[in-house]
Amino acid sequence: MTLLFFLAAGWIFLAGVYGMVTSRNIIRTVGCLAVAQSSTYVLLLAVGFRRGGTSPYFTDTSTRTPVVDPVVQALALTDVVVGATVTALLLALALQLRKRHGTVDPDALTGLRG
Amino acid sequence: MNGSYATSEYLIAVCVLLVTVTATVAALTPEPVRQALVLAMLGTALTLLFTVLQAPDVALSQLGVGAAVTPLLIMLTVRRVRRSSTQQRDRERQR
Amino acid sequence: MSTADLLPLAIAIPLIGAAFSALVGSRLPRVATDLLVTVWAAAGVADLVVLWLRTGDGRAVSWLGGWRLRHGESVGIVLVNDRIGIGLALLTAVLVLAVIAYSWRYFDEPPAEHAGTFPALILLFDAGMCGFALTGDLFNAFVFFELMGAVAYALTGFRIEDPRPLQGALTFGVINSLAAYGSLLGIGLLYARTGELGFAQISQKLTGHRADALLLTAFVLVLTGPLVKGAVAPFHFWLPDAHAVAPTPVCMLLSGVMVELGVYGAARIYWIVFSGPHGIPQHVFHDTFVAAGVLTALVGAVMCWKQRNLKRMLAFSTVSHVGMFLVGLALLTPEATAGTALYVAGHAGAKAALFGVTGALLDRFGSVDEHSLYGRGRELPVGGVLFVLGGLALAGLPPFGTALGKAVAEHAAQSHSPWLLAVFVLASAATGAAVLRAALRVFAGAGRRPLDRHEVPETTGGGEEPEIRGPSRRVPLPMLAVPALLLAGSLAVGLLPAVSTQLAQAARLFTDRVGYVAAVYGHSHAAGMPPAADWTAEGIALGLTSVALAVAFACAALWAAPRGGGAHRVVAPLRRLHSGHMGDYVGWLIVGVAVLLVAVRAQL
Amino acid sequence: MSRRLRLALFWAAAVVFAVAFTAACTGLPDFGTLSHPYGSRAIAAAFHQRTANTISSVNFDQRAFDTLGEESILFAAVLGGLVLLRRARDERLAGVRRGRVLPSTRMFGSLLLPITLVTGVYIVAHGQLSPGGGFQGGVILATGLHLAYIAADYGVLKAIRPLAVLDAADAVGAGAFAVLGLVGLAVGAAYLQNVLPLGTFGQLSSGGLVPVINAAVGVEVGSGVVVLLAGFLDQAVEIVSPTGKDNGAGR
Amino acid sequence: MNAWLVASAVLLTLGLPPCLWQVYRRTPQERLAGLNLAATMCSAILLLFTEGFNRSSYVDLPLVLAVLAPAGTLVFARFLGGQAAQGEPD
Amino acid sequence: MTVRHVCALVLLVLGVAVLLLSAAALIALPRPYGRLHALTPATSLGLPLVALALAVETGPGRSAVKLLVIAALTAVGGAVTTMAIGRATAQNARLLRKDSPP
Repeated sequence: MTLLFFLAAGWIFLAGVYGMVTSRNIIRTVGCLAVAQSSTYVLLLAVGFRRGGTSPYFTDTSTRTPVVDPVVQALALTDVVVGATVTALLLALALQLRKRHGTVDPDALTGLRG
Repeated sequence: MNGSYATSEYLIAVCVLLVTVTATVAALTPEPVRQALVLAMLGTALTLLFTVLQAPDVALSQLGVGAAVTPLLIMLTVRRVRRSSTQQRDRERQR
Repeated sequence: MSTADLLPLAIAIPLIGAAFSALVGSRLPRVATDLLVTVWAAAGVADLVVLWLRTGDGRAVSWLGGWRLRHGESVGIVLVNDRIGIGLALLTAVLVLAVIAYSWRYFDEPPAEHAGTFPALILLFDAGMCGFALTGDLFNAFVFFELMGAVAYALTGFRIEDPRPLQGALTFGVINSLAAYGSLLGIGLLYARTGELGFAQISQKLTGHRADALLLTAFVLVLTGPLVKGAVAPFHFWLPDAHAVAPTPVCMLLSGVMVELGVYGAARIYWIVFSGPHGIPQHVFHDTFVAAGVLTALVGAVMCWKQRNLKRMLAFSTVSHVGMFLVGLALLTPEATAGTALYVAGHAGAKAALFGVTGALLDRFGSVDEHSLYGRGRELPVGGVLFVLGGLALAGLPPFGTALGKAVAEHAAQSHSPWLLAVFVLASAATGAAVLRAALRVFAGAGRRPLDRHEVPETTGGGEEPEIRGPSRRVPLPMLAVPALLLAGSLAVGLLPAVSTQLAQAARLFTDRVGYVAAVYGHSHAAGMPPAADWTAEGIALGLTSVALAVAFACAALWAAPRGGGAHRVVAPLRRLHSGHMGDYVGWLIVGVAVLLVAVRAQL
Repeated sequence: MSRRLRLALFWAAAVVFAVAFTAACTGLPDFGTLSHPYGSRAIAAAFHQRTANTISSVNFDQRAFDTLGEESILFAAVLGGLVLLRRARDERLAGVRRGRVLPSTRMFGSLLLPITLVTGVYIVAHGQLSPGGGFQGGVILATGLHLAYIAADYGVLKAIRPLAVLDAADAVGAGAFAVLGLVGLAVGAAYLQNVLPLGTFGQLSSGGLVPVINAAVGVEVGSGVVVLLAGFLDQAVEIVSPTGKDNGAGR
Repeated sequence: MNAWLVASAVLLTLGLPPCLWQVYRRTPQERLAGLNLAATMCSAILLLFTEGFNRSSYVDLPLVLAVLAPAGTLVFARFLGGQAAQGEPD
Repeated sequence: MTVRHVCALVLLVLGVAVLLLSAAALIALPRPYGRLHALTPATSLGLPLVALALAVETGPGRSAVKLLVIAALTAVGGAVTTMAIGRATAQNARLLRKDSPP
C-alpha cells in the first residue's frame, strides 16, 4: 500500500512527459516540465519520511523528538529553486519565440530541421 | 500511538492522491491560462503534502514558487502573447 | 594555501568574477570591463594550472566546509579529482579565456543598461562546468549540471531578434532539464537505498546489496542527464539545433567542452558508483555504450556530411566525435581512456578554432551557408588556412592532438574488436571531409557552383543576422588570432610528450575505483603502471589514412558527377527525423531511456 | 514524425519506464523507514553547530556548496532574464493606460503591502530557527512588492521599484555568498567552513555563518525575483513590437 | 489521534475535492473562484495541522498562505479581466 | 475536558461545518454568480471560526495573535477577492456578448 507513495512519483513524471509529447503550445510544454519536476519532490520527500517523526528543527519541541530526514528536505528545497528559475528562463525564451515567430505551436516551428 | 500513525498515513495518502490527480490534470490541460490556474492548485496541493510529510521548509518554498511565482510567470507570458496577437488582428482588420 | 583549497577556488573565482562583472559592468567603460573579466578568467586558469602541477600523479581531495570524515562518515560535500577531471576543468578555463579574448570586440552588448551581463554569464558557465568536472558528490553534480544548463540556455538564445536561436535554446532547455529531473529521480532512488550522496560513499554502501531492478533503474536514470548533455544518440537531437544558432563564442564552449563533460560525467559516475562488486557488470556497460557510441559516431558523421549550414555541420561533427569519445571511455581500459582524454583536448582546440573562423565569416558576410558563400571567402585567406587546418585536425592529421588521441584510442579499440577501427577512421574522415569540402568551396571557390535543390527539409544558414552590428571592413584581430592560438594548442597536445604521459597516468587513476574510494576515505593506495600513450608508426599510418580518405571524399564531392540512388534513400529519412519538433525530441528522450533499460536488463 | 507515431513511441517507452520504476520501488526500503544514516548524522552535526533548524544547517553549513550552486543558478536566471527579455532593437515602449482599480482592492492592497513585507522579513530572519529562510522570505518580499501593481497601477510599481539598486543588490548577494566562503580560507580553515562564533542554541544569532549566509540569500532572492518579474511585466504591459514584425521574422 | 487531525482529515477528504472539481472543469474565471476557496480550505487545514502535530511554528505556513493567496487571486483576476477587455474571447 | 477545550471543539465543529457547506455550495449552485456567493461564508465565517477555536485552545499569547491576524486577513481578503473575481467574470461576460455575432 505504501508503495503507492513512491509510484505516484513515477506516474507524475510520465504524466508530465505525456503532456510535453502531445503539446501543441510551447508554453504548455514548459508548464508540463514543471509538472514532471514535481515528481522529484514527491519521491525525495517520501524517501526521507520517518514513521512517527516530526520536522527536524527544535525551537518548539524537545531535542529528543524523533524527526524525519533533514537532508532530503534540503535537497528538495534546492530542487524547488532550480525548477523555478529554469521555468522562468524557458518562459522568457517561449515569450520571445512567440513574438518573433508568430506562433506557439511546435508543429509550425520549422526554422531548424534536417 | 498506532491510531496516530494511521491518521498521519491517511493524511499522506489523501495528499498524494490530490497531488497526483492535480498533476495529471495540469499535464492534460491544453490551454496555458487554465493550466496556470491548475498549476497554482498543484502548488497548493504540494504544500499540503510537504506539510504532512513534515517538511514545512519545503512547503513554504513551494507556496511561494509553485502557488504564486510560476503561475504568475505563465500568466504574464500568455498575456504578452495575447497582446501581440491582438495587435496582429487589429492590423489585419485595418487592411 | 594547500592543494585542497585550490579545488573550491576554481569554482569560487569565476562566481565572484561574475557577480563583480554584473555589478560594475554598467558603471565602467567597455574596455575596463573586458580587461577585468580577462584578468579574472586568467586567474581561474592560473588556479587550475597550479592545481594540475600540485596534484601530480595523485588525487586532490577537499572536504568543503571542513566537514571531514569522522569515523569514516561525513555530512559534507567532497571535491575530489585526478588529472582527468582537473584537466577538463583546466580545458574549460582556457577555452573561457579564449572566448573572452575572442569576444573583446565581438558583442554589441545588446542590453545597453546592463553591460557586463554577457561576460558574467560566461564566467558563471565556467563555474558550472568546473564544478561539474571536479565534484565527487552526486547531488552536487546535479546542481552544477543545472547551473551550466541554465547559463547555456540563456546564452544560446542571446540573439532575440532572430526566431531560430530562441527555438534552439528552448529545445535545448526543455530536453536538458527533463533529463536532469530524470537524473534526480535516480539520485533519489540511490539515496533511498544507500543513505549517501557522495560517489565513493554510495559505491561503498552499494556493495552490500544485490544488483536488482532498483540499481538498474537508478543507473539508467542517473546516467540520462549526462548522456543527454553528451548528445549520445538518440539523445542528441537538441545539439545541432542549439549549436547551430548560439552566438559563435558560446558555440566554442558548448562544442569544445560542455558536451564532452556529459560523456565524462557518465563515465565517471559509472566507474566510481556502479562498477564495484554487485554493481552493473563491466561487460554490460561496455557492450551497451560501445554500441551507443558507434551509433552516435555514424549518425553524426552522416548528418555532418549532408549539412550546408556551417555551424550545423560543425555541431554534427561534434556529435560524431562525442560518439567516438563514448566508445573510448566505454572500452573501460586505461589506455582507451588516456587516448580519449588526449582526443578531447585536441578536439576542443580544433573545434573551437573552426567555430571561431565561422564566426568571422558570419560577421563579414552575414551568412554561414556553404552554398551562398561559394568563393566569397577568398578575401579572407588567413581564415581559409585556419579552416583547412582545422578540418585536417578533425580528420586526424598527425601531429595534432586529435591524431595522437585517436591513435591511442584506436590501438585500444583494435585489441578489443577490430571493426571499431573502421568506425573511428570513417567517422573522423567523414567529418574532416565535410569541413574540407566547405573550406574549399568557401575560401577557394573550388568545384562547381552548388545548385539549390530542395528535396529534403534543411536548415540553410542563409539570412543570419551578423553578430556585430554594422559589419566592419576588417575582421577584428582577436577573431582570427584566437582560432590560430587554439589550433596551436591542439598541436601542442600532440607534440608535448609531457601532456600525454601525464594524462596516461591520470587515466590509470580514472579507471581505478578502489583507489578513488581510498583517496576519499583517506587511505593510501598504490596505483598501477600507466599505459603507453605515445606516437606509434601504426597510429601515424592510421591518421594519414583517415586524412587521405577525407581529402578524397571532399574532392569527390566537389568534382565528381553527382549521383542520387541508394544512399539517398537511407539518408533522407534520417534527416527527416531531425525535425526540430520539441514533442518528437521529448519522445526520443523517453524512448532512449526505455531502450537503455531494456538493453541493460537483457544483459544482466 | 507524425503525431500518431510519436504517441505510439511514447506509450511503448512509457510502459517500459513504468515497469522498471515499479520494480525499482519494490526494492526501496519501506515507506517511513526508521533508518536514515545521513539524516541522523546531519542532525548531530546541526546540534554541534548550535543551529536549531537542521535544514538550515544542512543548506547553509553542511551542504552549503549545493546552495552556492543553487543561488548561482538563480543569479544566472536573473541575468539570463535581463538578456532575453530586453527590449529588442525594433521595439519601443508604449504608454501604459492607468488601470481602474476597485476602491476595496486599493484599500486592501495598501493594507496588505506592509503586512507582507513584515512577514517576509520575519521569515528571512528566523531561517535558522523555524521553517523559512532566505529563499522563502525573499520570494514573499518580492511578491509583496507587486501588491503595489494590484493596489494602484504599473506606474506606482515602477516608482517604488528601484530596479538599478535591486540589480546591484542581486549581484552583491550572489557575490557575497561566494566571498563569505573565503572567510574560512582566510583563517586557515576550509572553504565555506563555519568559523564564526556559534552563539547559543535557539537564539536568533546562533549558528555562526548560517544567519549571515541566510541574509545574503534573502537579499539575492528578494531582489532577483523582483528583477525577473520586472522583465516579464515590462514585456506583458509595456513593450510593443513594431507593426509587421510580430509575424514577419518567422519565415 | 486527536480532534484537530481528524478535523483536518475531514476537510481534506470532503472539503477540497469540490474546489478541485471547480478548478479542473470550468472557465478561467470559475477556476479562479475554485482556487480561491481551495486556498481558504488549505489555510484552515494548515492551521489545524499546527495543533494536530503539536508544532506551534507550523503556523507560519497558513500565515504566508493568507498573505500570498489574496494577492495571487487579485493578480489573476486583474489579468483575466484585462484579457477580456482586449477583446479576446476564450 | 476543561470548559475551554469544549468551547474550542464546538467552535472547530462549527467552522468545519461552514467550510464544508461552502464547498458543497460551490458545486451545487447553478450559475457562476451564485457560485461566487459560496466563497463568502468560508472566508468570513469558516476560517475565522477555525482560527478562533485554535486560539481558544492555545490560550492568550503570541501564537494567538498570529491566529487572529490570519483570520482577519482571510476575512478581509476574501471579501475583496470575491469582488475582484466577480468583476473579472462580469467583464468577460459583457464583452463576450458584445463580440458575439448579432
